[in-house]
Amino acid sequence: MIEPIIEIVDNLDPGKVYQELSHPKSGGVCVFVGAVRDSTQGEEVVSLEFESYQRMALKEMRKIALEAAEKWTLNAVVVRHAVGAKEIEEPVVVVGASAAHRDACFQACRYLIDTLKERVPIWKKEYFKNKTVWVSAHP
Amino acid sequence: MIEPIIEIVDNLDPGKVYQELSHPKSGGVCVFVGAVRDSTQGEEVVSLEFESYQRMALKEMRKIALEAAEKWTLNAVVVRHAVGAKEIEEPVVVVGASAAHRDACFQACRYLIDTLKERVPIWKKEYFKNKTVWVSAHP
Amino acid sequence: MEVLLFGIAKDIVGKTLYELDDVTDNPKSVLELKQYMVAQFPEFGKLSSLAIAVNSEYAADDVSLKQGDEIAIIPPVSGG
Amino acid sequence: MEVLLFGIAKDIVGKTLYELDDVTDNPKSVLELKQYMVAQFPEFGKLSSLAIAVNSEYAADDVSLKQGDEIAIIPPVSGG
Repeated sequence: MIEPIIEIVDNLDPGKVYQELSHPKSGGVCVFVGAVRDSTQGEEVVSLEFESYQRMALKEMRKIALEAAEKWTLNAVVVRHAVGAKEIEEPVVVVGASAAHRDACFQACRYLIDTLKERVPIWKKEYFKNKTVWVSAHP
Repeated sequence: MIEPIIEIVDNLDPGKVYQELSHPKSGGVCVFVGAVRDSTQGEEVVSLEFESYQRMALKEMRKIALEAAEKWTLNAVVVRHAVGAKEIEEPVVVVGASAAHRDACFQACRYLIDTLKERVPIWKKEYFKNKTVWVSAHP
Repeated sequence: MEVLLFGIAKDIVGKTLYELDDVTDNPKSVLELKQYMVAQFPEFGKLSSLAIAVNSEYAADDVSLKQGDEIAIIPPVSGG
Repeated sequence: MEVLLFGIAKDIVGKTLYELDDVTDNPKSVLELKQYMVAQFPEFGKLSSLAIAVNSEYAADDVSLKQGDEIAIIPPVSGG
């Protein structure tokens, strides 16, 4: 059983994730980086803020990473999320999977980000010029 | 039309690709890094060597990048391959796509590496203890 | 009983920790706590979803609440 | 006519550039060049595939070869 790298941080450095995922048995590494876009449904976003229930978020992130590691026989896995205020273009989440072959690392990486978005208790508040919105809160 | 980043290099630095793909209109960046595995079908690999028909390889890489950029409305795209002698765990190829949403960047990234492997005139020679093999040369 | 509040739940209640009176309020299960919170703060009824975590794990409606449990309201998540 | 050789093609022929005599060999199309190379070096017939590039683009069998074209043998690729 591999030990996943799980972190909630104030500032993300996507550049260092490749070193963390490099492994002599891995032919493929797939990384997804989520960043702050300058607009949502055509409306200009000024900035974002992320808040987490940290203890639970780390637990859920670890569960998701271990599920992926087992399902796709990963050699390394990273799930790292940023919290606090974020500006346009700043990275907010980095997930990555390292596996013998590319099919496995692509599928695992997709699973990591999709499942993180469904389950991990982290909340995003979007600041527009005249309002703020907790994303996904209302139907 | 965006201008893709296309390169054939002696040494790859996967860590810098995120900066190249960062864009204010991108909510998602997906990167694939291919590296040298320590074995192929159970046999221990000592090292690898990559050779390219450089002029044509750059042309094909650019075509593939532009196809992906158009199909998935990418904000940035990188296709970079290494040539020369490579040791175990060294990165040999980095492809990445930057798009508004994650579906697009995942699909584009997968297309980039799959199509590169089909079409780009680059050849890999595997060195085992007692033989060398040009990969895929024979059925 | 104390309930941790995050995201829009914190805005609805106006603080990060909500205290229930164990004698008068007394929700015995996750379902009862949800019903209590919606009754006190109707805005909770308008959310896309409402989950409760007990000891930092998602808890189904029939889970009992015990003295000393860490309880949190989990409004719709939006990480990533 | 000169033909560029890469990967296993280079190993089969034993050099990186193969020169054909335009008068005696004289392949006029991609197909004729392939047939000529397989006849000269039967190992080419054993490869998974054999492609020809003309002016650094993949060329179909019916493409004509002209004086001054950059011609290359493309054995099965294996990048990535």
